[in-house]
Amino acid sequence: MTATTFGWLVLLCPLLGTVVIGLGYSRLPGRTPGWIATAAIGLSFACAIVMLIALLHRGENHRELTSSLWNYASSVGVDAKLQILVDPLSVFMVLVVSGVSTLIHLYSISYMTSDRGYSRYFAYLNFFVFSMLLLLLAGNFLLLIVGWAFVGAASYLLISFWYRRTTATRAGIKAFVINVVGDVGLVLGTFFIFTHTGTLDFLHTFAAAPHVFHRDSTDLVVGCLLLLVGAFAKSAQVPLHTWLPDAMEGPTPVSALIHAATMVTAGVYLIARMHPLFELAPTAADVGAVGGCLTLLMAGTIGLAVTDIKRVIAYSTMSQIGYMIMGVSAGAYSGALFLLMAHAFFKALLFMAAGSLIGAMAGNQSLDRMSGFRRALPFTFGCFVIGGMALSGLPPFSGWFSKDDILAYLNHRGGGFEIMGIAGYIGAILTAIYTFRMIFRAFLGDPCPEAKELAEGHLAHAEAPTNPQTGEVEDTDVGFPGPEHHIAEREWPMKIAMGTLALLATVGGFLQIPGVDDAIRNFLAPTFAGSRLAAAAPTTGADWIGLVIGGAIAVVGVAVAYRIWVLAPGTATVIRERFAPLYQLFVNKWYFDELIDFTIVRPALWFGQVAETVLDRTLVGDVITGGTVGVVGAVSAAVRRAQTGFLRYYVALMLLGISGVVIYFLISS
Amino acid sequence: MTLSILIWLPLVIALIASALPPGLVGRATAIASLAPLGIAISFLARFKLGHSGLQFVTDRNWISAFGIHYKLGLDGLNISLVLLTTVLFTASLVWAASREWERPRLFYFWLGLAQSAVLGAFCAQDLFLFVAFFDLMLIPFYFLTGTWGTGDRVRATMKLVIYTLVGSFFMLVAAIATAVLASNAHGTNLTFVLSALQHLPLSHTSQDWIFLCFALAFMVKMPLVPFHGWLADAYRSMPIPAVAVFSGVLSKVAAYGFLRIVLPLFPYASVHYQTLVLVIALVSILWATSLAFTTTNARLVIAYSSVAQLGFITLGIFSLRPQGGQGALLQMLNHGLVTAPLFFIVAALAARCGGSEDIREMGGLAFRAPVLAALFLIVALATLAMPGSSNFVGEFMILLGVFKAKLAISVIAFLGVIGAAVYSLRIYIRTMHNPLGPRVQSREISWRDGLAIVPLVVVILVLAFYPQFGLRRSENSLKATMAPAEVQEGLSPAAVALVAPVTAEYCPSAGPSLRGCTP
Amino acid sequence: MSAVLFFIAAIGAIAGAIGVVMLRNSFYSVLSLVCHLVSLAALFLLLRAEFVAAAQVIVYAGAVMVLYVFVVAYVGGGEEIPTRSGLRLLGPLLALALAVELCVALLGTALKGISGKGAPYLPGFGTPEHIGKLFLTKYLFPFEVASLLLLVAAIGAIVLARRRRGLEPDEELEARYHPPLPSWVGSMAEAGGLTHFEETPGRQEPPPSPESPARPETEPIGSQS
Amino acid sequence: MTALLPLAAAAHIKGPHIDWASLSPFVVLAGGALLVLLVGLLGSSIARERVVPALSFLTLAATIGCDISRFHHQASIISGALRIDDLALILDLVFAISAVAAVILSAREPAAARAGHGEYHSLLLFSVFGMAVLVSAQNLVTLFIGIELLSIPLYILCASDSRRAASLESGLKYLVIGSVGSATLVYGLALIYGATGSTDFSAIASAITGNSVQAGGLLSDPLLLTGIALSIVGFAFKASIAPFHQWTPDVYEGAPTPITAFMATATKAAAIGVFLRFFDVAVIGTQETWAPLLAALATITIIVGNVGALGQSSMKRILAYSGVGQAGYMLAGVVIGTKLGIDATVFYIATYLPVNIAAFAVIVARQRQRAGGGGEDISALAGLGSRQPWLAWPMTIAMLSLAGIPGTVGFIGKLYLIRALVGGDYTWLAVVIVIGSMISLGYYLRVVATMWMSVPEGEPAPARAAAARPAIAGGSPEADAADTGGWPTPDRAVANAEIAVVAVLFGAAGVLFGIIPSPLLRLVAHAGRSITGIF
Amino acid sequence: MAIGWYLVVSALIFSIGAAGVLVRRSPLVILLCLELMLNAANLALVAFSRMWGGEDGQVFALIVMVIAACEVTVGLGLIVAMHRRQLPIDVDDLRELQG
Repeated sequence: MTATTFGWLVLLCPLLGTVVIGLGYSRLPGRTPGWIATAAIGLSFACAIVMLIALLHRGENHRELTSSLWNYASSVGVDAKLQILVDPLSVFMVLVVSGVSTLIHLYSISYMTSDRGYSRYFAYLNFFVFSMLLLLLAGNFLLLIVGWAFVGAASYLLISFWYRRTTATRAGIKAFVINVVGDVGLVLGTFFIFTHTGTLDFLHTFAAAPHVFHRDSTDLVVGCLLLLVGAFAKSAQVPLHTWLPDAMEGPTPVSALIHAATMVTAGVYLIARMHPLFELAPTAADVGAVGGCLTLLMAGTIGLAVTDIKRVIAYSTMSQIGYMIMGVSAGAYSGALFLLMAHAFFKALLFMAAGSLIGAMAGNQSLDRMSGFRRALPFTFGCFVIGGMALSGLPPFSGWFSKDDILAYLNHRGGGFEIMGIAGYIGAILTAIYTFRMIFRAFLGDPCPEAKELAEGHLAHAEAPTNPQTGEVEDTDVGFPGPEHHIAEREWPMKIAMGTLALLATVGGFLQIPGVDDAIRNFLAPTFAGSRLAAAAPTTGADWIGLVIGGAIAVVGVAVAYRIWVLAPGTATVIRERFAPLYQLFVNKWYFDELIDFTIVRPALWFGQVAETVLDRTLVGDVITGGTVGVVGAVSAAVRRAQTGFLRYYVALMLLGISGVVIYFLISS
Repeated sequence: MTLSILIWLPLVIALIASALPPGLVGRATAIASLAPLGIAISFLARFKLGHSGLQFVTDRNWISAFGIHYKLGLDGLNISLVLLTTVLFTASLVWAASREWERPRLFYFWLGLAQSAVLGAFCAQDLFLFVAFFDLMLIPFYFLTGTWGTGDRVRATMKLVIYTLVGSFFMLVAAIATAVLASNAHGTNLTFVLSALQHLPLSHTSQDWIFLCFALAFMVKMPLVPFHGWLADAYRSMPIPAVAVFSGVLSKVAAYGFLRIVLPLFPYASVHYQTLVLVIALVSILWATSLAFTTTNARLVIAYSSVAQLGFITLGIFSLRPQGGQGALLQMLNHGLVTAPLFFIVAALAARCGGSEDIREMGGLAFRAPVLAALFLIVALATLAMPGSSNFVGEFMILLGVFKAKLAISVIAFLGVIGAAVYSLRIYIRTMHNPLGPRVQSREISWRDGLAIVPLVVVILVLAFYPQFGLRRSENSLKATMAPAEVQEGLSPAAVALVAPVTAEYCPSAGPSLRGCTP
Repeated sequence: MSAVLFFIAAIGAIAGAIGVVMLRNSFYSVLSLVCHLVSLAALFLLLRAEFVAAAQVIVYAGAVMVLYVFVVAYVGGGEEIPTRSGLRLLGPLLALALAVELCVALLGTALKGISGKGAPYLPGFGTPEHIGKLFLTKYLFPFEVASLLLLVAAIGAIVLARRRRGLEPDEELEARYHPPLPSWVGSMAEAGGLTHFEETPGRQEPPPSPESPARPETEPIGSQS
Repeated sequence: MTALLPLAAAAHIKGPHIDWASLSPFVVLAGGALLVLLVGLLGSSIARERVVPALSFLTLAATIGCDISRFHHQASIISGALRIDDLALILDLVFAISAVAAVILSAREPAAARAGHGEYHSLLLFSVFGMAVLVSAQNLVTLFIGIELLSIPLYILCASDSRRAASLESGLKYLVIGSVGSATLVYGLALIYGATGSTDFSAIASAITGNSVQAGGLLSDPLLLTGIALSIVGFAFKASIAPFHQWTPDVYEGAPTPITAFMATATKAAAIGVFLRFFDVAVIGTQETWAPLLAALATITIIVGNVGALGQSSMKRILAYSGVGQAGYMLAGVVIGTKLGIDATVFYIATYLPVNIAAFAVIVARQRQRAGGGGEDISALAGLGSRQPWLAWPMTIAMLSLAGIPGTVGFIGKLYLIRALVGGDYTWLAVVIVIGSMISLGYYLRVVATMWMSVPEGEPAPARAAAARPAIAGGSPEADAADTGGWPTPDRAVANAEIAVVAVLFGAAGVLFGIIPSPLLRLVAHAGRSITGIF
Repeated sequence: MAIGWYLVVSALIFSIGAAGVLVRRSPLVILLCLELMLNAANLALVAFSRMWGGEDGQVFALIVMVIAACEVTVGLGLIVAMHRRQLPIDVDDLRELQG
């Protein structure tokens, strides 16, 4: 059994889980689907570990393995096989994804208990994990795109999981369509590369690229930019980010899994995977870095303004992924992937905690209505604080090690990248502020009614389930979600999942302490062996300087948040009024939705209507069809009108004909 | 087991079944239709890979005065389409058999004739035979729509037939002109056999106008914008089994015609008009896509999506690149497989909301019908060419071909890919999801409907794992069929070898003479 | 001499023809045609077609015209009201155009014979003997067929014009469905609206139904005749 | 005519040699016609109503037999008056078959009883005789007398249902316009005679091509060309070529339906046949001049005919206009002036025959069933598909064949025509044909739609029909049939058996030859060969 | 006189006959006008016969005469039949068949 065999097993487990749950949807009792799903992912994780071990047994230069089952589409020059690529990068990602997924599945077992679509939920969730793993293990562009789109579809399904909610379905279609835009970018980018390399296989492509492409050759740059479109769409980077906040319509564990820990990091993975191409096309890489940089700043500012707790975390996700994209585009591969892992831990944790909180709030997600849950939800509070500290980059949590690794790299690389480094530090302040804004507003202060109720020992449940976005009462007969909500304090699976993640978020950073272990960098080294940029890592000293600065900035940020929301609770209002235009800009998410609506959605709909009314009905229906019919009809009427029944008219026409015919012959004589 | 048996068996079955009592005809026909399906599979099993030529050839003189042969044969281009035809007809018959039809004997007779004609059109290796089958297959649909249709059926069916026959009649002239001019120019006997005609290239002027006639016929049949005037009415009116095969198979005959006839016989014109056809296809894609996301009739969404898909298929063919061609072939198979179940599903949806096909009146159907919802979801995702579906592989290769030929068109065509996502999900969400519609009664799919839909969905899923199925047999044939055009374009030196026997020398002009126009 | 005769005959023929067309009374038209035919016979004679001329006078001006006169008398062709339509103008115009075209064709030919007086006269040209010979040799078949044609015409005349008792119930039916109009129809009383004539079926349209019972009657009646 | 022969011998005039074998179809026809006429005079109703049709049938069958026996025996008989060749014989077959159908359809035709069975049938046979003469004619005189012998019986037959005013009206219209046509034709023939000095086709042809005195001078002589122009008009009128077609719808509608069927098929075939004879033999030399004109006429005809049929409600009128359009197609075959063109034209005529007869048979059947009138209306066909499939199918096949749908003989006919046109460098005319076919779909398919896709209007309210029935209409099965909306009671359906048989047989032929056209093709291939001097 | 003169006369008669068919309403007179047209043809035939010196034209003219007689007979028969049916003897009133 080689590493690749386990690679296939990694894929097979969640797929089987999907099929079993999908087919047995009506027969599996109680929580069984949840357990099956969790077990499937757990097995997958176990296989991933075995795969890791198997890979580590091989020499450093022999850690890129491929395996193919059959020809997927190979004909007339297209050479797509059903092929996986097992190398340190993919194994690393698989481990993170399957690991975090297992925990989130575990969490979901409880969290979704009372939901009517329990089986469906786990089928989707397993399918998502399968897709994500396929994306990660894909050995060629075609399978990558398949996985890429599958996660998009799974994401869509889970976002609109409560499909009776129009907000949910709208968010779902939005996410899906933007993801399709990303897919299209990816496909087109693939075309640009394929036409030169003539192969879809990753390893062959990377091997051929230096020979067929000049540095910064136009086609390659365009191709890489299009790949970036894919990456940006999936990772919710500006300007293709608008779907992510809306995606919070889905159940909270889904947000934790897909929109925090795994799927959204696919863009990072993609750039890391394609690094041989991006290094040949530095222009494209720079664009990626700038995009990530912009996103992290913009998302940070919005995170300051919005009040929906899940959306705050969502914007924070965007911002964190901005760091990763920036890092991975600039060449800080190990740093970015390290952040990716750490982010998966702490952001999943934050979402889970938020889920618990929302459960306590009976589905309400607004920060404005939450306060004082510190005593009512002690475990959740603890987890949230750990996650928040990790997110803010407070030492010694995982976020600190990882984020500041990237920033240190940027500062070290120079050549304009320092600016991004500085922007990163600004972002770090914002992160700390909005993170602790959440913590302070939700957990400190006077307990809100729900918190009081919980403190008295029972969980608040809304009388009628409502849509948290619109407040509409939902059909209880078919009510999605169920009337109940579940909190970590009462459900041991949730507790285990959150506890594990809290632990990982705390200690995950120790995997790569500069100058101490550097485990991740070393492990990934074979993948980035040929990379010029990876080799140009900063020294240990420079790393530590960066870490210190970053830690300090995080502390400052937390202090600012404490000043605003705890020490002087009115400050926020004052600031809001003083910078009203800016606040409006932030709270309206920089008007991106409106912009897209105005530039794309409306014209498309308008064109659709024009196509139907003006073009189709008028042009094709009336002018072409109707015109022909009209002309024929008119001639027909004329012929029939000539048929008067008057004998003498017939003779007259005949004579006219005779004259005509004779004239013709006379002329031709 | 010759191809003749395969082709005529459905008609024979229908005729025999009409001797049964009316109540049994449907079920008998449906069960018996497994026989053609089985025969088609047996051909598939016996098909030799790596052959670019015809297999299982039946060649007989039909009308010797004109050199018209009754020549049938399978190669990579049509084998999967033949299989598709039998599959879809069986599914449609199964679907139909669970329902009561007025005058059932006649109903199944027309369906049987339709199947025979479509199979004939796919297998025909003689230009005239193809034209004959091509026109013939319309007639059953004329009756099916007019007699068993809904709404303003007679008007719709007249529109359908007249529109399509307009194209077909031009094609008839063009086909005869092809044979006559070819034999005149080369001093050979008149022949309509495709393989023979391929060695008798026409002059450029002749190719130009003949190409346009053929293109018109095929584009009307597909249809492409702006030749789609018949589409909306016809699709709305046709009975479901008819519309399923019509959109699933008949439109493919047209696309297949491009590959089988136009590209090999008129390579010069194919290259000459490449951009024109590509633009028409592109406009179709965009136009149909935008219509599909504004129209509120569920059937029309599918209808317009078909137009867009056929636009893609045309794009692939007229990329004049093997990738595009292979993609187009695969996509024909895929589109047939998704569009038929979609129509069945629409029928099921309509049955659940008081007979209305308006998606504004639907919504929330998924609640008590998870299986129906799941089937619909799979099919909808396949329709939008979700990567991972075989449709995606088809679209991928099509766009790759176009990309190589005309980059800009390929890039714009991607808008259609995005649009497909919008309209497919729109119809899925508006029917299955969202709050419950006013007259909606959510019910699980009946096992009878399931009998027709589930096998098709299974095939879709299998193909998703193994799209190579649709590619491996066709590669050599497709290269051969594309080769003349590629040579014409001066593209591939390898292709020259494939068309070596064809003399590319100048032949005397024989365009449509204007003799007799002036005194 | 022949020129004078020609002009007289030609003017006679043309005048006769114009008379046929212009005279309102059909009876006068017939007479005018007779005049035309006789003039034409003269022209035939000038063209040395003796037999044709004779046949023209005997058969045409004699027999056929008598038939005409009988029919005119039977049908009672009185004054004809001139047409109101544009054909009154268009007809002559078209005819004029036709005449001009024909003249152009006849006179524009390169054939020398047209301007000549004809082929040299051979003895016996146009005599019954020559004509008869042709009829029995070269034109034997048309000659025989002409006899069939005359037979056909005779059958036709019988079929169309005969009255078979019982076979034409129409007139009785007609009478049943169109009873004689009341005496006041067309009177001043009617004009003054003094009578209620709605009850009387109009003469305009015979109802379609009387045709249906008429058909089966043919069989029994046919056997009686 | 045999009686005259001794007389000729007595005058020491050597009569022409007569090839009796070749003349046999004519002899049979003429003899049969006379016999029928005589038998018709007998008193017994059985003789008139049973024997006369049977004799007519036998005569036609014998004619067909004679025709077939003379195949491949080309002969020019009776001093070159007639030419019996394969072209003529094939056309004779068409006439005879059409007449057979007309005889069968006339079996219960009131017009036949009204005109007298003997007269009616003998006129029909004389008309066939005239047609045979016409397409065999080798000189102008024969040609003219043939065309008259064809026409005059038809004038009478059209008017024979003298009970109906429409029948008389149609007879008169046909007669007047026909006579104008004849006069024009004879004037044209006179001019041709004047220009060439001969009445024989072969002599005319050689005079034109310059073997004679006027070497080369005649080709563009106005006299000759005007003669040709006037003859074209005369023939065109017979073939209902626009703008000389206007009599067609009116006469077709007014005439008794079996006669309409006969006219629609046989007369058209004869007229097109004489086109072939005259233009491809006598004046082939001037093809450069007349072909474009005929092409233009064909175009006009195709458009006018097909367009005119669109808004009609009477089936007979629809078929009349359709016949105009079809005549245009046939004329297109004449235009080409090659052997292929002749073959194609003859083939088209042969394909046109069965389906048109089938269609008319169905109309006759409906007229019989709807004794109350309106049987020829298109609405009378509503619901036919479910009520009387044995009538609906032939009509469907006929319509599809006329429209040129594959699987029917009309499709092969179109194929042949287009093939000949393309081969003869008249591709644009082929396109016109195709455009005409497209327009024609508008009404052919409407007929089919009416039969299969609509419900008869009077369906739910038989009581109303009964109330409206006039008192005198009682007691006859016809009236009862009228009560039930014109749908047959069982015995009525049986009574129409012979019509249904005709419809089904001819409809089946329409499909059979559409699938296996080769025998028919081989047959017509001889037609073109019989005209020498062209390619 | 030159043959041409005869031909001109014949052309005039033909045209007059044609005009008569157009302007007259009585079928009887229309029949007369048809006679005129046929007679014009006869005149032309006889003139040509004279021109060429062969009797074919005269024979043709005789045949035409026969035909003219036949047409007249049938035409008159029709008129009589119409009169019997009490139909108007006026071609402008014969408009049941139209369209």
